[in-house]
Amino acid sequence: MDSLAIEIAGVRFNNPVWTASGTCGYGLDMAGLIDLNRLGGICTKGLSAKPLRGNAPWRIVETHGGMLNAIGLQNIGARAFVEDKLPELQKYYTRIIPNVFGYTVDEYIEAIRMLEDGDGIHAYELNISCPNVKAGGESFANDARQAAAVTEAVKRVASRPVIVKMSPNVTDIAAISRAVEAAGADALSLINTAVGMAIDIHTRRPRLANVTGGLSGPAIKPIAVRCVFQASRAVKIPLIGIGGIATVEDALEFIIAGASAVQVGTANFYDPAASMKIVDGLGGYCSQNGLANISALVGTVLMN
Amino acid sequence: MDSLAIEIAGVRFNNPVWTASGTCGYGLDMAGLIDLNRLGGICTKGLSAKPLRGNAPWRIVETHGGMLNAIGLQNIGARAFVEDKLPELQKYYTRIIPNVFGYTVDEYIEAIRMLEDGDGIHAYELNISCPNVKAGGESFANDARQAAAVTEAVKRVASRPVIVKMSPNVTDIAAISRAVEAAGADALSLINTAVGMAIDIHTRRPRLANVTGGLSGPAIKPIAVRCVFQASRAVKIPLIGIGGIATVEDALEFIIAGASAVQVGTANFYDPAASMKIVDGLGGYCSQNGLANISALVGTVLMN
Amino acid sequence: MSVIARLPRYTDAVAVVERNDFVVSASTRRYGLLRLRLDQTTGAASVLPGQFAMLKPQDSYQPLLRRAMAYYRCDENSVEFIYQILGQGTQALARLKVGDPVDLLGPLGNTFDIAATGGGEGAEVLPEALLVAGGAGSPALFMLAEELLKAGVAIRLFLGGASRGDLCGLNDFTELLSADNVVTATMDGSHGEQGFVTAPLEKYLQARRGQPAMIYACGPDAMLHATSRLADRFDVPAQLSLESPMACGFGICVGCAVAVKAAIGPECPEGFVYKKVCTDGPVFWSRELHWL
Amino acid sequence: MSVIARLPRYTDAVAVVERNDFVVSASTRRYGLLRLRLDQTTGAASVLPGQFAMLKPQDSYQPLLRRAMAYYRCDENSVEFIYQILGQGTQALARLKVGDPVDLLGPLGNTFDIAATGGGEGAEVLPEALLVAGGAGSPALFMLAEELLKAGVAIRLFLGGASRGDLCGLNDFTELLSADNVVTATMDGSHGEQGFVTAPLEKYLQARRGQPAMIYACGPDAMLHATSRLADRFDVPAQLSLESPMACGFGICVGCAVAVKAAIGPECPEGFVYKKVCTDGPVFWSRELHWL
Ligand SMILES: Cc1cc2nc3c(=O)[nH]c(=O)nc-3n(C[C@H](O)[C@H](O)[C@H](O)COP(=O)(O)OP(=O)(O)OC[C@H]3O[C@@H](n4cnc5c(N)ncnc54)[C@H](O)[C@@H]3O)c2cc1C
Ligand SMILES: Cc1cc2nc3c(=O)[nH]c(=O)nc-3n(C[C@H](O)[C@H](O)[C@H](O)COP(=O)(O)OP(=O)(O)OC[C@H]3O[C@@H](n4cnc5c(N)ncnc54)[C@H](O)[C@@H]3O)c2cc1C
Ligand SMILES: Cc1cc2nc3c(=O)[nH]c(=O)nc-3n(C[C@H](O)[C@H](O)[C@H](O)COP(=O)(O)O)c2cc1C
Ligand SMILES: Cc1cc2nc3c(=O)[nH]c(=O)nc-3n(C[C@H](O)[C@H](O)[C@H](O)COP(=O)(O)O)c2cc1C
Ligand code: FES
Ligand code: FES
Repeated sequence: MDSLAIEIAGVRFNNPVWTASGTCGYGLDMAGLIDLNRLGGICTKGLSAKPLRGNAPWRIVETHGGMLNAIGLQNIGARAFVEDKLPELQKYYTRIIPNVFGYTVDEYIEAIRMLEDGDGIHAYELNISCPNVKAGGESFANDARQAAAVTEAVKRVASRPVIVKMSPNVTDIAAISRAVEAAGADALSLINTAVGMAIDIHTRRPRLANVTGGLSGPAIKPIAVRCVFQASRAVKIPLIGIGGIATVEDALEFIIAGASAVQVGTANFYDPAASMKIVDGLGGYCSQNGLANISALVGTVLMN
Repeated sequence: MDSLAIEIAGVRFNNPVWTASGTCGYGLDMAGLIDLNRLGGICTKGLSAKPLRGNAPWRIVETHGGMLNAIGLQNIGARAFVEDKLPELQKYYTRIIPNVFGYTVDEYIEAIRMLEDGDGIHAYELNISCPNVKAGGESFANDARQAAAVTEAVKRVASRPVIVKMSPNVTDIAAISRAVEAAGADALSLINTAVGMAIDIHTRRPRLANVTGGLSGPAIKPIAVRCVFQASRAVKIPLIGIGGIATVEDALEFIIAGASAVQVGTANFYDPAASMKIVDGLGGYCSQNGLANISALVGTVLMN
Repeated sequence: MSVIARLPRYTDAVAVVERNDFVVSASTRRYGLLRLRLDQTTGAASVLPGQFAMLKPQDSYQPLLRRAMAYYRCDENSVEFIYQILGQGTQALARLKVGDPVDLLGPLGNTFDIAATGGGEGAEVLPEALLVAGGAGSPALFMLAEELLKAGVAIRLFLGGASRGDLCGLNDFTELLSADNVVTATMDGSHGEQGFVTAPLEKYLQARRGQPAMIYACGPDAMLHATSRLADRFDVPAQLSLESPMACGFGICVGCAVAVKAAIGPECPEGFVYKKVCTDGPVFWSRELHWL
Repeated sequence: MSVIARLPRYTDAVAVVERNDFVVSASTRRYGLLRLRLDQTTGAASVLPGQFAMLKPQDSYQPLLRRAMAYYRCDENSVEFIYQILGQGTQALARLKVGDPVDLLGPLGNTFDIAATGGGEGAEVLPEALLVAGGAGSPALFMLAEELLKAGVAIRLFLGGASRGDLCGLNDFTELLSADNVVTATMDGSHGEQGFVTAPLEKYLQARRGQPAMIYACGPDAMLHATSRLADRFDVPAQLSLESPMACGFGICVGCAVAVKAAIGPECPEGFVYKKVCTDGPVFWSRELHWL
């Protein structure tokens, strides 16, 4: 469906429907249930320079309309991804976007360098919502200067477009978006999870071994739509909307709010076919509404 | 049930179950459905020095596990509350906590002065964070200095304990909590709504006339529990937990996280008896667990 | 509007599904007729015309909020509602099976002013009651029609909808009022004349200019607005039953705002204030309203 | 464990409720037996012992996530599950009525290693299969028992629970294995000996020391841990079917972590890594596990 073909930062995508980082493994894990060739893109589980074991169980707990997760960024490492996963992933006609993180700027650069060796990677997504151990453990995403610094450093070594993933756990998402744009980001994806917590009243212990975790799912959709809308008013670079997207109506809401593409996350868990339904639904929307291309709808929200 | 009688900032409450501001009108509106005498306290709809007409419709929209509201702080004004509502409210054996706001520090002081004339008021709750109002721009709650300034100013004129209500829409709730405590707040209530937005994909207009609104309900509970937990680690003053509380299990979760009392908000809309069920449930919990008083449970979360 | 109804005489109780039947219209809209059995505490008997209830299946929290539904018909221990299946709330109602428990808060809101139709002091002719309904708005007028009939008031119903199957309660209304007093209009012309229901209403007001009448209307905003313009033009008083998204239905959320005229003053520069559809309404005099 | 099962041979399909019966135990715990009819695409026939499905009522999104349920019994076009009614997910299953559609993703996970029970090269005696189940863990062992019987393996079931009614599938197991091969234990002594099911298991292992055996266990973590300690003490291999909260059930969320022994090295200083219960399991050799 060419009405869905889009271009972001010079990269052409089948369609604007991607699977979100950490909710589709390394992509291949979903091949048993959906046709990966029909996905616009796949954001991999977060990759670091060194493999990570991840947090102790329990790592997830369901909440009303969503879930908390504290996986602890378990991953096989950027090197193993390039060697063991990429060759197989490349066979699919979809865009591969490794999601990258580190605990220092150098760790980000190290991971990117490893990925630069891989073929068939189309862009990087930086998860900056993790603690900057050199800066007192405060997340890069929480401070405009830190967020800009890591973006700038990565841009210097990355030969592919860099999408910076924003956190909703901030006072002023517009200011941080502007700083990241100024630092050279090619696009922003938003939002990452909202920090939350749940306590088991019987054991009186946090339900997550990690105490706090990231809230995702339909529960956070209104926060995500607001963040996309605010960012769209603050920056010129393309936005990728994420947060509780489970249906074509959800996807359209984000596109109208200003997102050039969307990522399906938690919905992959409870409705594995969600991304396929959204691709079909967007195609149908274009033909029914005589849209030559879905991009004509981006940011067309009318003000009251 | 004396096992539920508690004291906060020198004020004695029947029990730790209050109704949240803006979700029980001026209290009397719920008298048709519940026994107000069995409530620990009633936080009134936000009151300002001058009456406010509020926002145009639509003011509310339901979301998954919650709702967005942009009422626009419609209220009869502090003076009219004292004259028309307080005399009737006083007849009930519960604590009356006017919720107060303004667009400048002076407006807060003006409203407090009007309320000082009223009898049967037991404490004030300062809404420094209602995200719904376009006027005034950035809210006091988003900046530690601003939050401290309004707290300090109000403390100077208030003869009754001042509870400051915190916003979740900030990067560092602990820092702002500390600043407000240092400014003399007697207690903190948290959380207010999270800023969100919803768009009608058919009209492509924001569903709320005000464009953005405040997200409330079970959807935000994990964020609220996290905020209470973080504040409990940052300050010594009592905390009142708010956010998606609809059942006794929810209330216990907040108490274990560090809340000395809880407020029931959105649940009043879809289950008007929720607060009564929670009072009964907490009483039952104390007897079943041989707790002389519920306060023994406050902040008893065990670390993993 | 009637004052009694303003007092909080409502209760929150559990009702049980007696029947839940469906109709699909040619316009492909779907409707359900829900009949609930109540125990005494809920006092179905005390429901006044125009009042509504807040409903949701028990122990179901998605959607979270109850939905407002106008009482269609009542007897001592059961009540009926007609709902159009639109979004999540009404889809949840549509899944209800006989015997399922339903949370019902009601009766809520004020009621239509029937006394006013009794005619002023020494009026020669009783005003005729002109009932105007669109789509899922008509259920709110059935109990009103019953009451007016009891009061010996002449009634003419103008019933509109997208297609024949969208004329909710057509058969019951026809039986109650007789076919000659029921004028219908559908957008597809499948029943009555083609077009908006306000067209036959206008012709009728034109024809009987000067005769005392009272309009009672419920339906989509556009229909109500058009009706109120006709009421002004022909100088006929009109009572409109409004809709608004509602979180609570009993006055505590202030979400159901409607703009109502008010004296211009320092507190009110633009000459209107917001009232609550749920407790100040749902029925308002069309002249009270400040159309935004 | 068996390799075939690791391949993604699962499908996401809509099944239809054929029956949903309830049992209440003296311990006041409640259980449901859910029988679903499948069309061919879902290939119930291909379900292997120990595998599970992710279930939720169709079009219901509170709770949001599906619940993992071990297949209890299967035939070509229908499958059965036994669930303990605990929280929102199983309460939603309990509300299912005959004819309701259910989202079913499966079959998922690996399977018990039955070949291993066939005895090593030239073994005189086939090892006896000792099945150990607690509460809602027993359903996961029924198909295993059927397969072992087919393979001519001697089976003894140790079935435990809070009370008689918590011995899920007791009648079916007794019919399949005969009463002499079913040893029960309940905390209230209402059936079999009083106490934990691991007590009779220990006595039995004690008595037949040295004889080759294979333990297959499923139940609460505490029971599995106790069982694995007995397995070590009596040097009997044990296959444990684990539980873990699961968001997806097919390997993409990495939420269902279980600690498994690994060679100590720079990457792995503490000598364990996390595997996924859903795709690497749910069945693990007890010796693989690193009990945290
Ligand atoms: C006093 C009162 C009486 C009512 N009586 C009836 C009745 O007798 N029969 C009946 O079918 N409905 C009635 N309604 C409307 C009903 O309460 C619901 O609003 C409607 O059924 C939509 O709910 P939903 O869950 O199906 O759709 P939702 O999921 O809530 O929304 C679906 C779509 O409908 C739109 N919508 C929701 N509510 C409204 C509204 N109030 N007005 C206009 N658009 C809306 C939403 O924006 C959305 O696009 C009444 C409303 C009020 C306030
Ligand atoms: C592979 C596998 C197979 C399973 N097979 C069955 C089966 O055949 N029959 C059956 O009844 N259940 C089975 N379960 C458990 C089931 O998936 C649910 O976890 C359980 O029913 C609780 O779900 P709920 O919605 O009722 O409770 P929830 O609302 O999810 O939780 C209720 C309470 O139970 C606790 N809880 C939730 N999940 C678990 C868990 N996995 N372990 C321990 N405590 C938990 C929660 O912390 C909470 O306190 C299986 C689980 C797995 C992983
Ligand atoms: C289990 C889980 C793991 C996740 N892991 C990552 C990750 O490694 N890197 C990242 O940037 N985001 C991660 N996320 C965040 C998602 O990519 C997404 O931003 C968030 O879940 C909101 O979208 P959703 O509501 O559709 O799930 C994870 C989310 C979940 C639920
Ligand atoms: C309709 C509505 C109106 C509200 N009005 C106010 C207000 O006037 N002042 C205030 O401090 N908080 C107000 N709140 C916030 C609530 O008091 C509460 O902090 C928030 O809703 C979270 O709790 P909940 O999830 O239980 O609703 C309002 C909330 C709602 C839903
Ligand atoms: S619906 Fe809540 S005040 Fe009217
Ligand atoms: S449950 Fe999602 S990876 Fe196992």
